[in-house]
Amino acid sequence: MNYHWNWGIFLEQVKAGEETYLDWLITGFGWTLAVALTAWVMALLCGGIIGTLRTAPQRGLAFFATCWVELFRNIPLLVQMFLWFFVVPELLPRELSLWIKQDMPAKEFVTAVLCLGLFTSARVAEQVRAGVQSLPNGQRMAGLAIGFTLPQTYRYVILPMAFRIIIPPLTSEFMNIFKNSSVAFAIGVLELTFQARQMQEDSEQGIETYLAVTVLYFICAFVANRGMAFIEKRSRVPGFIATSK
Amino acid sequence: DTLAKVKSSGSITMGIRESSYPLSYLDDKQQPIGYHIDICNRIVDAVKSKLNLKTLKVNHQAVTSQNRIPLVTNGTVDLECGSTTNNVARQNQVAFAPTTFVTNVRMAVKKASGITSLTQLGGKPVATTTGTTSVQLMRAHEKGKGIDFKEVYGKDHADSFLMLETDRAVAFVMDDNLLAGLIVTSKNPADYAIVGETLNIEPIAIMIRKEDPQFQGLVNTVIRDLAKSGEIDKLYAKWFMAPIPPKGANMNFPMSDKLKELLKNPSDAPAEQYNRK
Amino acid sequence: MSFFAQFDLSVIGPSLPFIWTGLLFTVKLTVIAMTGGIILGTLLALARLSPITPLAMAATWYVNLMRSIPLLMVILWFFLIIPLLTGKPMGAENSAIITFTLFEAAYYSEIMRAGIQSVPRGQVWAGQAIGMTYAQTMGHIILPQAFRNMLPVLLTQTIILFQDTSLVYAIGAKDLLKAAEIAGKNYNRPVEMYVFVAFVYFVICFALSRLVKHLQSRIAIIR
Amino acid sequence: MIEINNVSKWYGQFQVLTDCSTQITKGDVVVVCGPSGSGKSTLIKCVNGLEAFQQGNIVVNGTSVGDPKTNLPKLRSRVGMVFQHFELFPHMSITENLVIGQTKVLGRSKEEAQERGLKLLDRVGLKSQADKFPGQLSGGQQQRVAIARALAMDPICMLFDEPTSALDPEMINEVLDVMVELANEGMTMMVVTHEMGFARKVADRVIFMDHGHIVEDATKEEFFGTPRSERAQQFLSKILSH
Amino acid sequence: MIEINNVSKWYGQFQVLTDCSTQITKGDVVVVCGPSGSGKSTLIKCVNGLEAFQQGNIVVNGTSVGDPKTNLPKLRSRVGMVFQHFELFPHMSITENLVIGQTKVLGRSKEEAQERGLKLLDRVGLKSQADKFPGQLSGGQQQRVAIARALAMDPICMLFDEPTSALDPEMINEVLDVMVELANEGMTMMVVTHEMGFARKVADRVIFMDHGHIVEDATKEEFFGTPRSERAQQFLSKILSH
Ligand SMILES: Nc1ncnc2c1ncn2[C@@H]1O[C@H](COP(=O)(O)OP(=O)(O)OP(=O)(O)O)[C@@H](O)[C@H]1O
Ligand SMILES: Nc1ncnc2c1ncn2[C@@H]1O[C@H](COP(=O)(O)OP(=O)(O)OP(=O)(O)O)[C@@H](O)[C@H]1O
Ligand SMILES: [Mg+2]
Ligand SMILES: [Mg+2]
Repeated sequence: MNYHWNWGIFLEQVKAGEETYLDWLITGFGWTLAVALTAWVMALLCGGIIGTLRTAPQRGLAFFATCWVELFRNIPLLVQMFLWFFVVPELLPRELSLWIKQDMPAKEFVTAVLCLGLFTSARVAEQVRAGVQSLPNGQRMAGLAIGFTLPQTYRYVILPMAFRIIIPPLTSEFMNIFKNSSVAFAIGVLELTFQARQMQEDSEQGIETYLAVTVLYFICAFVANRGMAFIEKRSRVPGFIATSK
Repeated sequence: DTLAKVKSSGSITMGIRESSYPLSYLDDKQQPIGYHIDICNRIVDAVKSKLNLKTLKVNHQAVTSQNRIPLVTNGTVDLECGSTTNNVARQNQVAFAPTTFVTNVRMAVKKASGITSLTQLGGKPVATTTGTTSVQLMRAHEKGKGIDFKEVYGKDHADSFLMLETDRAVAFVMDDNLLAGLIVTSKNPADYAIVGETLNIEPIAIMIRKEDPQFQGLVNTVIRDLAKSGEIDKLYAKWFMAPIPPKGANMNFPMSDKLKELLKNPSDAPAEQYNRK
Repeated sequence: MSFFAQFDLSVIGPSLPFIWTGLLFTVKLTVIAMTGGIILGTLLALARLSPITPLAMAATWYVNLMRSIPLLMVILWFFLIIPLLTGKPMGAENSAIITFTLFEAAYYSEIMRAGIQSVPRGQVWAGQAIGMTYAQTMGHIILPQAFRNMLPVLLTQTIILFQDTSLVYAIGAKDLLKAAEIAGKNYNRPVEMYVFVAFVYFVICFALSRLVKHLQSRIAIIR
Repeated sequence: MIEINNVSKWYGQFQVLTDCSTQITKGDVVVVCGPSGSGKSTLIKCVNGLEAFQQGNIVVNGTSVGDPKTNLPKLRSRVGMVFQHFELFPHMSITENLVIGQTKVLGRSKEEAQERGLKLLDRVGLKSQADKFPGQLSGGQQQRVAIARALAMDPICMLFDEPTSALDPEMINEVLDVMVELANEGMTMMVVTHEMGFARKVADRVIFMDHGHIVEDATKEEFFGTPRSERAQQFLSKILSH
Repeated sequence: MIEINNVSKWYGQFQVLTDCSTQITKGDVVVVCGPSGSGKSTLIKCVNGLEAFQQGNIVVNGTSVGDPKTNLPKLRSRVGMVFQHFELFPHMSITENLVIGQTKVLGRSKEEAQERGLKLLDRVGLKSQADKFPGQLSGGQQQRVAIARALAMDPICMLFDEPTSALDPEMINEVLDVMVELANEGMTMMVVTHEMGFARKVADRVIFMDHGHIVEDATKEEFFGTPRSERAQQFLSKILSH
């Protein structure tokens, strides 16, 4: 219809500054990668531990892990982001709270990573648990029977297989974390969605902006997918046929 | 064109903002109300009589600052009654009714901080809302040159104000009418003040599709008549100088000289013309 | 601390009707998108598993594409671009319903595909061996089992869908979160509203996830 | 009744069946044995078209299985098949398992199908279990239900693919007993099994397969007396010792 | 070597083991048999503490298994165990499977462990498979590796839980042969199995279990000669016919 197309917009200068819109998008892409990847590392670590604890024989630990999962997966990410940013610091002692709010380096980034990491950790934990439980009980028995302690059994026998089994769902989660990182704009991280809003506001070329951003997100998800496929291939156990035929 | 479309469909779609206090927002019953909504209703009435329609169905489509322009261009929204700044870039995509409100970009601070000017903000966190260009305006202002602002972004005005409230920022740079609205509804209105240099003057106007002379003409006439008859002053007083829903707060925001002057001779000149140095 | 001393819950009361309609829309959107998504997703899964290569390829592409783009972008695209192409504007709510159905179908299809594959191959043979056609075998033997095997996962995905509906704020449809946010803004009480809405989401999602657990033990096929 | 003529089959590059030929006349009981992976299951599944084959032809009761024009579902409904892992439909009760094929495929009324199902259930000694679900029965019981399900379709012949090899040793006999009875009643049967006791008791012929070839196809007496191939001798010795 | 005194065990309300007692002296080979679900696996898992029991006590080589102060991992490292489904670690090569317990539990050096592992692999006839992964071996081969893995820990006794019941008939013997050899060398063994041929060949005693009770505990001659309980007679007849 009567939309005014302008594909050259990316190379134009922003209204009040030296840089071009392309520079904005590149900065945004950088922050998106930083948030997503850092949060992913955190999610894997926490999720691995919490998921393992959910299968632990100690009731107390398992209960703690269950609470963790239920808390972080039952509230929308956007709302959690807000709670971490605005509500949690107010619960802390005044000095610490002020430090976090004013002087902590990269405070939006840290909050976003913390929030996204914990949110994703709950999902990763569920998958780790499913992976552990999908292994025949005999594997645990066999580990214990040759004299491993329970932690050793997890370390050498159960987790290496569990993680291999859950690579496909982990792949989805890894792709998701790039997409979910877009919520970080809500607390002012200068990531891709943030820059897109900024650019569309500044340039009034919304469709070009969103198209570019969509393509960038697609690239993230695609690369994440290929990367995980590579890992899956590398870690494939010869002769082992996954549960599904 | 719009009038033909309205005639054939028997309905017109108004774009509304849900929290552009007090220009366009929702009351407790989710009905859009506000200064611009009232003006738009007049326009709708005029459309109705012009087209000789007995009934005209009015749809309300909530819009955001991201989607309002695409929604107007793609035909979803016929009449955007929000709080859109009229500027040159936007005029590439859409057309504007004559300016009905003028806002000044200034900053809100906590009185206790003692801040009164841009020059005191060096090294301090300054809140602004994502998608707005306040920071660029600060940098561009002569007093802002060379000062190192640490900008922090809220995703909307309520969030940005919350940053000021929770001491994440010492100042919040925004349209003064919005600041005034946020302050009167805050928990301790007396704690805050709007201070400092005017960074930009922005004409706010109702938005319509481009290259639609008939509809544009009708809209222009309605607003000119409102201005001439002085009715627009009554509308202004109703929303800016008296208690308004939902909480009955009074903005106490007198009409600026700029707007008074402008209403004498309504025009759709973009922001750039007001801020020429 | 003064922050919470001033916690002003009185704003929640007058906003409740508002939030309630938001919740209703969220639920409506979730239910429609779930139903449509599962039906369409099952068809997609069958297409992906079918021996007709072009059909399988098309389904695979669709699923992978949908899963690679942030939902937020898909919502915007459907809302902004489609009217631009067709020339016919679409309301925010209809647009949300269509988008979510088409988007979630990609996710549900992956679940149903896993479900179909989780049924032992022998079940297909057994169905065919008593003379059932392909359609009969699918309809009476495989899909009922796949569906039951995957019911917990389907419901978990629905909980995610329920939370994801909050993204319709981007096109101005009023769901639970958006309604609470508007109320919060009009009263300038965002913190109270966010805490309240977090609580509402938690209660609903937690209750649903308990239900999933319960169903899992009730409906599971005895093997 | 069943004619298998020069059947060959490949999975991609890998040849599973090479030029297999044999014939089973009405009323015959033929036991197929051979080492794991030799193609026994594949061959038997070719007979009712559950697996496609690339060369040769199979004719069951005058109908060519490989012919694209053949109505395979119809053919299969007349050929009973029993699987190693029973493959009862776990989401249906025992009765429903017996009824569904009769109503959906043969078009019998529900009452008729139920009556016939219960009769067969009684015959395999499981009348009391009619309302249970497969998962609630022992392996031996499930397999007997599976046989009843196949019989409910009034098959003209029966195929068995290692019907006892997933069973606890104690339960093998309850299934073999049903099969022996069936054989004695004159049912045409093709049975893949390692139970040589069963073969000795009721088989008319024994087929020995290895690497996709039919290596030996002999009467029971010949086979257990003087198997010709070395591979078959070796196999028998392994199976029968201990 | 192994003393089981009045052991009882419950899963919730359900009693799996009732007052089980027996003793195995050094060098003895004891075969445990009985119908499915009778508690054989549970009993043998109690011996090295893989299952906890609520009453009675078990003493292995002077150490009480049920005592909370007992270092169970240490005890288990001296008791070899072989499972029905092999339970090799699928993500490790055969060599790694043999090495990991020796290095991580016994603290041997990698070279020493590898040498010992290869020696045992040779002994079970699989030296050439050292670098493959479990999934690439046949069932019989996997089970032989599992035996080698247990032996690598220099166990003082070995527990077997139906080591041949998941195997193709052809492969049963290759595993039993290894076990017979082990028995002949004087290893103390407790073996749950239905292979009566094996029992006849090497068992010193046979224990028959039913419904969680030890119904029969007799020398091989007594057991096969005149089993006292009716249940055991019935069981034997079922297993041995056909
Ligand atoms: N879908 C398939 N794709 C590729 N190869 C297959 C497939 N199904 C079976 N095979 C291979 O075909 C060969 C014959 O398989 P088949 O199941 O007929 O053997 P079998 O004689 O029944 O053995 P068993 O006693 O183990 O059941 C085997 O080597 C097997 O690995
Ligand atoms: N984790 C468990 N929870 C509840 N009941 C169990 C559990 N494990 C086993 N049982 C029950 O305990 C009983 C004995 O089981 P066990 O595995 O020891 O039998 P078994 O003699 O080894 O049988 P099989 O020959 O089938 O291996 C069975 O009835 C079984 O159902
Ligand atoms: Mg087979
Ligand atoms: Mg057992």
